[in-house]
Amino acid sequence: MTDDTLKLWLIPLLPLIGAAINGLFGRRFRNGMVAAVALLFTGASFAWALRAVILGQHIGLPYNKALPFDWIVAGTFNVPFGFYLDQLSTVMVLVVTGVGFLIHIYSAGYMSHEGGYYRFFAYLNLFMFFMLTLVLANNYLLMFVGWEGVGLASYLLIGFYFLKDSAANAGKKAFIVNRIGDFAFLLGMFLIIQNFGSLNFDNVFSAVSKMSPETGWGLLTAIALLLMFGATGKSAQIPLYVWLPDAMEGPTPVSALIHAATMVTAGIYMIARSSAIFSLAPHALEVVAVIGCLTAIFAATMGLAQTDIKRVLAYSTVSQLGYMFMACGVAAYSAAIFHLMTHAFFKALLFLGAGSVIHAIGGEQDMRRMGGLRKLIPVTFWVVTVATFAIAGFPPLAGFFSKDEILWRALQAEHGGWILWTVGIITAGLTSFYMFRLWFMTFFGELRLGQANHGHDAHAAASHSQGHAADHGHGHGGVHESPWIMLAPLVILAILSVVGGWVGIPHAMGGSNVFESFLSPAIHAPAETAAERGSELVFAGISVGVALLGFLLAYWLYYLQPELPSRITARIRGLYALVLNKYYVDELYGRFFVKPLLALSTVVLWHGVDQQMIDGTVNGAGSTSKGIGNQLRRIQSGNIRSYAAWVAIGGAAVIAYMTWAVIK
Amino acid sequence: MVPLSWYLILSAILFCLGAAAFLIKRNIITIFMSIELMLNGVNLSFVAFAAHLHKLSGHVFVFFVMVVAAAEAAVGLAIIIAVFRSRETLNVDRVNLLKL
Amino acid sequence: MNPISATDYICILPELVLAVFGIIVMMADPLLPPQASRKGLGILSLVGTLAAIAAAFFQIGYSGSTGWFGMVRVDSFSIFFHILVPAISAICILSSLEYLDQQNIRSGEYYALILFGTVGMALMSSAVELVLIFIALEISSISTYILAGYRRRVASGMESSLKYFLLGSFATAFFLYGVALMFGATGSTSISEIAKAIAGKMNSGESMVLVYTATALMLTGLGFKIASAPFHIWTPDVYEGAPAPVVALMSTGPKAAAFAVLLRVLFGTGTAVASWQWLLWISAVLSMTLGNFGALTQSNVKRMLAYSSIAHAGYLLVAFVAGREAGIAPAIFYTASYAAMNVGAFAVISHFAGAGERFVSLDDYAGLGRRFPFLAFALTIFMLSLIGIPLTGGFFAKYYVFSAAINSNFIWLTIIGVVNSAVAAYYYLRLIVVMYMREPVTAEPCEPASPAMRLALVLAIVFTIYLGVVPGRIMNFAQQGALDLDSRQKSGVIVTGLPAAPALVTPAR
Amino acid sequence: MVHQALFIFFGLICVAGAINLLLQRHPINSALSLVVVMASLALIYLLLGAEFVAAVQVIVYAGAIMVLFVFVIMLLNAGEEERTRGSHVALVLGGPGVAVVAGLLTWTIVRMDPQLGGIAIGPSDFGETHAVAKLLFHDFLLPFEVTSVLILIAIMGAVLLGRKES
Amino acid sequence: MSEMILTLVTFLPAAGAAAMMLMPRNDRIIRGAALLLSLVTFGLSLYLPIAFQSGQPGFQFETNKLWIGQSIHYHLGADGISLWLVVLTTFLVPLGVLVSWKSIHDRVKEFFVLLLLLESAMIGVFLSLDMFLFYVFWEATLIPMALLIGMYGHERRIYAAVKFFLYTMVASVFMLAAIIWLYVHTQSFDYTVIREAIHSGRVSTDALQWLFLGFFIAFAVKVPLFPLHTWLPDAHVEAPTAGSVLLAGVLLKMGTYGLLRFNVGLFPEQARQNAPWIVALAIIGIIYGALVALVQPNLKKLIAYSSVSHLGFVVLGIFTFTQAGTDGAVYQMLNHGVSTGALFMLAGMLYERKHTYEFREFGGLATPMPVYATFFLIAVLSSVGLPLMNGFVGEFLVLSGAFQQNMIYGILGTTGVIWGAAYLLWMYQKVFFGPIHHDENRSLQDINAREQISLWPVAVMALIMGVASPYWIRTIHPAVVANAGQPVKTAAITATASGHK
Repeated sequence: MTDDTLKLWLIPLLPLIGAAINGLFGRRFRNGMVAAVALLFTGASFAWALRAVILGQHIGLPYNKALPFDWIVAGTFNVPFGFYLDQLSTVMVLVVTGVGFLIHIYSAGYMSHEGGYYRFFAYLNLFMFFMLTLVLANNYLLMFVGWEGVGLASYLLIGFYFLKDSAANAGKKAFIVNRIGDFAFLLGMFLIIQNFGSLNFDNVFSAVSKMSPETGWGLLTAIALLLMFGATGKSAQIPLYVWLPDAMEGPTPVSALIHAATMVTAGIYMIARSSAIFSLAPHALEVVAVIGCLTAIFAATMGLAQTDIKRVLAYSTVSQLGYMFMACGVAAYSAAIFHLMTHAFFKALLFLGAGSVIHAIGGEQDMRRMGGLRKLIPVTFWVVTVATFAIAGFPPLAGFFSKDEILWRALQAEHGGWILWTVGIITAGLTSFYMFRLWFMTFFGELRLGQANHGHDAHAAASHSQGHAADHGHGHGGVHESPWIMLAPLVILAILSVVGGWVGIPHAMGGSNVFESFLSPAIHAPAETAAERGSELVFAGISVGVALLGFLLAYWLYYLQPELPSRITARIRGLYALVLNKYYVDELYGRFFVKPLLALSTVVLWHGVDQQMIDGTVNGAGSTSKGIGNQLRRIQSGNIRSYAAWVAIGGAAVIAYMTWAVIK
Repeated sequence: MVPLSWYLILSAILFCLGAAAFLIKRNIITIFMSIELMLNGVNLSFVAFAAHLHKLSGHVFVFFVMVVAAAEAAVGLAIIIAVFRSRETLNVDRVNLLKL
Repeated sequence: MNPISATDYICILPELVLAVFGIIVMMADPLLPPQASRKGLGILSLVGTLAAIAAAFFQIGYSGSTGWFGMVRVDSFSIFFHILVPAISAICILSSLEYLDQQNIRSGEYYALILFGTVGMALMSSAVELVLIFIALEISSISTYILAGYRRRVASGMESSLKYFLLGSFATAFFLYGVALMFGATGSTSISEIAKAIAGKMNSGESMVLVYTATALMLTGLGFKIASAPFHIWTPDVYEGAPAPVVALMSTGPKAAAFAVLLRVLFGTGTAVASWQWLLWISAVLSMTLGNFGALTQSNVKRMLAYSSIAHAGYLLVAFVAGREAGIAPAIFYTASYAAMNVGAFAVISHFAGAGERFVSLDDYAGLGRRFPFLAFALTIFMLSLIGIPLTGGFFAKYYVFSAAINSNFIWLTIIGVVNSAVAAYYYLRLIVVMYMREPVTAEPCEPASPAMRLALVLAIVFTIYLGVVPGRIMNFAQQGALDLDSRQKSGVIVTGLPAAPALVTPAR
Repeated sequence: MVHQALFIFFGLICVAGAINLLLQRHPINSALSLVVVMASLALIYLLLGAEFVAAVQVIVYAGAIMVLFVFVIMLLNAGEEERTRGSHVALVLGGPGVAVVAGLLTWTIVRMDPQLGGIAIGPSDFGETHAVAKLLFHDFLLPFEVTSVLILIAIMGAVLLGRKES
Repeated sequence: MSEMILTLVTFLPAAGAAAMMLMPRNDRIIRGAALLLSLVTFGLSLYLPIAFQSGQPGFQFETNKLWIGQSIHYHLGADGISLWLVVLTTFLVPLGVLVSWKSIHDRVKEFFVLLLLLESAMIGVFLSLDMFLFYVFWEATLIPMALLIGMYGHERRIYAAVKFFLYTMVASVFMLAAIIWLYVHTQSFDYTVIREAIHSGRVSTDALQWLFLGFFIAFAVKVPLFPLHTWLPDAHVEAPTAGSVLLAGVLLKMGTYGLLRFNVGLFPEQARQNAPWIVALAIIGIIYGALVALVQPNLKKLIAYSSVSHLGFVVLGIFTFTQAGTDGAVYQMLNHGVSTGALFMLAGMLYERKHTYEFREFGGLATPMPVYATFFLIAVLSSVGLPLMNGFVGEFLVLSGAFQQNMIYGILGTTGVIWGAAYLLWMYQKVFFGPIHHDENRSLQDINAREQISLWPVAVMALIMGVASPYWIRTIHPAVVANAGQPVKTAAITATASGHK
């Protein structure tokens, strides 16, 4: 074993140690101590990751090293604890540790009044461990460890307020829906094992690279589709996106870290990581593109009507993930990762900002009761403003570059590029609209806190306010700005949201797209077709225009004439209800999958098969035996003469048999 | 010359009549007597075979059978008396406390 | 010159010992005050049975000799039963000591009858002459008729005795008729003479009809004694009405002896196995099935065990079906193993029955595990052995029997047998369940077991476990007995070497 | 011929007595029929040259045992038999059972008839008491002695069972 | 030492039980003695993996003495399969003693005597190399277990005990018949001799199918395989905690062990011929058990049905005849023992406090019992098959083996992953999350030190076995390969471009 200079395994291990310390002893620690431990180990992890990245640039990437002992060995098949650092994981590991560290800092403040402080940080560190394992694994199975592990962490953190049924349900839903995706991921891995005998990225991709692109539906397409289906679970794409909005039951920093910045992007990462396979499976790519594109617009429309600030952000996340998926689908993996990174910045910022807002007004999440917060919490307002403009795609903020890159690449896609682009641009408009709707409703106008509920959506509002009343039980004298321990990460993220996109300024805009060229060694993508500068700029202009349109519409509806939306929604009540209720997808799933399944299990399998058929048969055999026994016992009439008759007939039979036997 | 089979058939008839009597009669004493009848049938066979085979042992057997029959009679009648004392009946059909 | 030598006396030494002790007990009885406990007499008879066992061991040195002009034969087969039968009686006497006082029975004849009955049973196994067998059979039967009616105050007790007596005599008549026909067909009543005659007839191709009719009649009579279907019906009634220790005796002792006779009649005379094999096949299946199914819903424990004894007769017959090479030794082993567990079981029952045998219902056993751990434990061991759980004698008994059947290719019989024993597990288990898993319903005062009873149970347990853990020696003994029994060896027909383990000679096919 | 005629005569009496035992409803009548059977059997024994057996038959069987029966009948004052319907099984199964046994036995015997031959009795000492005695006290000494146990049991049992309850 | 070690491990508990029978009825001493004995046994059994020559396929520590007659031997030996099952047994028994510490307060002596007898019998089952001896031990497990259920169980204990006993008893007589048949035709009870005889074709092929079925029924009931499983939920629900732990942890493994050792080991041909329908039953078991578990209103019943599902994986793995599948199956046996053992221990602790297993009585317990909830979570996750927990490794290997054998097997089996998460998380939620509905639940005591001590080992094992699986599989693999008789299908090693063509 040569020396392991980078010791990549330390990067995930450090947060794990933190999690273990807090998990085992945290109950006896004071809050400060808990936070210190968590921050120390996350920070150390970040530092070690930085060191690894910098050193890695020197010794050359990819850097692939396994621990001296394997994880699983069965005959010739083995899975090592192997860690892998290339450009792709560099980006991911920095985003994860960096954003993660910031969010840890934020959480130290945000959660300071919550019960289960140690638990929260233990979970959060555990999440870091798994997420880092995911991005650093050198094989699919170890990646799967992280994959499932972040699911676990997500489950625990969503269910952090476990006294609420809704939170517990949401956690469970997240885990199970993810498991459905994992099912496909596992099958994909089995296919890989069966055909390549290994799960190590090196082995698999080198084997794959010797294969030619599939024109039809072949092995690689199958693997790619299965992996993709796995990714739809983690990255909340159609049809498995349903868990993510519900996941907002978790504490806000969790939403920021897990359900916006990092975990949900694991699917994108996995597809990018498997680009060698996907690139040779064009049909699978098409499917990815279509799913991404549909999810993007579908989620965006759902975001339009939400009134819960975090839910708006959740649908926005789904939508943005759809973008990334779409990017993968057009083989623009670096664009996807680029957007992943910028999205991590601004979406984390949005969530944290939203958290700061919620924190400020005592746990209220319904935007209809907010308003006018601009002056009350100015720092929050400004950072959210940055993030909002970033996500809406205004240059020169981060979101503009990454989104534009995706749209541009979509347009160039081999099949249906125009359609993808069109949908993408509409989504961009919608995104701009609902984000500014959020922005206006929250920060402008009058503070409506304490106003009566609007008639509809009473349920959602009620459950949220109730829940958070409990969570934020510490009385708020009034609206107040969050402490600096929370604001500092916001500011850093705001800066990143501004400058984060500059690493990927396309050639068309005079940049050199450093990001893409940095990533290219780690990505198996067809070379970008050279396009004229002019048209790329034109399309970029269009997208900015659309974003502006969204802003103006929101300005009109939610700033100038705030009473107008309710009139409009009254006019199109059906459609509005449809959108508000998320197209009733949850209900459909419930009606057509969950309920029938439970009914089948209870009525048919448990009561029917188990109790009636099997036990019934067995018990029936038992009682039949007893019945036979009772009948047979009736021979025992108690009458001596009848007994003698039995002896006589028996004797007759014996004699008859033996006479017959001897004559025969 | 009487064919041996005549004796044997007579013996079989007596035996079976005894068995039939056991099945038909209701009085316990009569039933017991029918057993004696069966034994008598068997004895006839013994004696007939003894004569046929010229083996005296057949006669000895009859002697033993009679002893056994006597012993059985002593015990059997004592049992019958005891049963009569406890049940006040000699009808075998009424002695059916134990069943099933 | 005295034609009667010492060897002749040695041949009947255990019987002599038993008879002498029986007479002493009988004579001593009137000397005791009428209301006094007869425990002393019991202990005296116990000594008698032990002396008889010692005598049987003494006989080992004289194995192979015959006495009384070819009437009795001492060989491993007879010694086996000469040890087994007095041992059974000994344990029955031990468990009776307490029972008689409990039932307020003050008569020493009880013990004398047991001893005399034992004489008959012992003689049944060593007699090699049909008339002597018949007389011995009658001795054992008549003494058990009387013993069955020992609870004279109870109507069911007398009814049991009457039923046993009438039906027993009826069946004996069949047996006797068989003996007569056998005498006529072969000209002799000595087993070895009969075997020679039959072998001769077989060689000369003479008609065998009379021989087989005779065998059939004897089978009928013996079938009654061993309580195999369809001659089993008397069993539940008689066992229910008879005193429990007597049932312990008569479900094992006379049965073992009757099986010994059956072995002699079927294998000793050299009748063709094929002529009755399927008959016994049917009888075995019927016995197992009727016995087990009848027991399933019984709530009277004595009656349940009566049905179980029918089933066990069925298992035993399976060994007969397996035939000469394979079957004899397992059958002999089975009698011993069944005796150990059944005597024990009835001993426990006789203790729990209480004055007047009022507590013989399954429900009365509720919670006994808590109230009388030792007794419940003992009964559990016996039940497990009856089920056929490994490490008990019952298991090996069944195992040897079924091995024999498989060895002779009676696969279906084996399957029916094992399924039956699985069904049987249910009702035996019920007793265990009730004892350990239910809470006592009534707190009826029940005395703790007397030392004698404890000794009896310990002995029965020890035997049951001994047969279940190291059955090798007993099995060897049984195999030796099987060798001695087999007619063909004596008549020099075949037999090079019998299998070392049961049924084990057939070369791999 | 004479022998045959005598056999047929006594044989018929025998069977008639047995049937009468069956038909009579009073136990005393049945007992007397049994005595008739036994007596005529004794004569048939004589036909077979079994003098000792014939004598014992009359003395022990007809004389002693049957007297015991009659005595018990008197003692218990047994009246006419009731016609109870105790059991159908007894007739439904027992009837055919006995019939089959009888049929098979007869059939067997008839079939065996040619091999069996006949019994000619002559004025021999066959069956004479002296010979029987020799056999009884030599070859069959053990059974003879063993019967003493049997009788002991019988006596004891009779005493025991007949004894009044204490 | 290595001659005697197996005998010592096997009979030490039984000898201890015999000694305890004679001890006075002092509950504290009895408990202590039982714990000490079981710990000493565990300690002794640890000698096995330490001294085991791993990588050797054959049996080790063999001891072979004539027992009864000429052919019944006292033949014990351990290979890589049985080795770990023995250690699993000795590992779980002390925990069983610990969890019974307070919950058993009536007839304490009998309880621990039975427990130790059971331990001996279970160890014997895994170590016997003489078929007769195997059957003896096999049946010997039956009585202590039935008594444990029947004497110390809950309301319907009698029904459950009788059902358990009869199911197993009825099924195992077929095995006995098969064993006897084999003996009659091979003149031996020795596993290796019989195996040799069958493999060399000295036993007629027609008979082999029937023999296979005879063994199969006995083991299938024990596993239990659908549709022979219905005794299991009843037995589990009614059994006392230690009984459930050992029932799920070890007794069920006797079934899968038997399938592997005898059905596959003795009859490789028949095993392959019959594999399709057996696999079908296993898969039905996986899905069926999970679906039924999903709707159970009773904690223990749910865990019981989860066992049906999990053992389905094991059977599936065994009958895939692939390296990964069989290695995984054996490993999964151990995992299931640890994880389900833990679940039952946890369920028992809750029962001690609440005297019910019904979910409607629980809810929100994470607040009053955080430590308990954490342990429970670990057990649940181990059971769910979360990577880095033990359950995952076995499940993954089994499923990948199944997939290699037949894609449909793999796909259907893998759905179990979804169901598993669904019912276990549902269970966890019902117990620990949501508002507290019953006020008395607010004041429930969290687990005490003794209970923690009993849970730590399983929790730690669940993690270690999830991370360091090669340590176990290194010894399991050669044994599995040797046992399979025929070469098992290896994973495609060709990492070449033409791999799929």
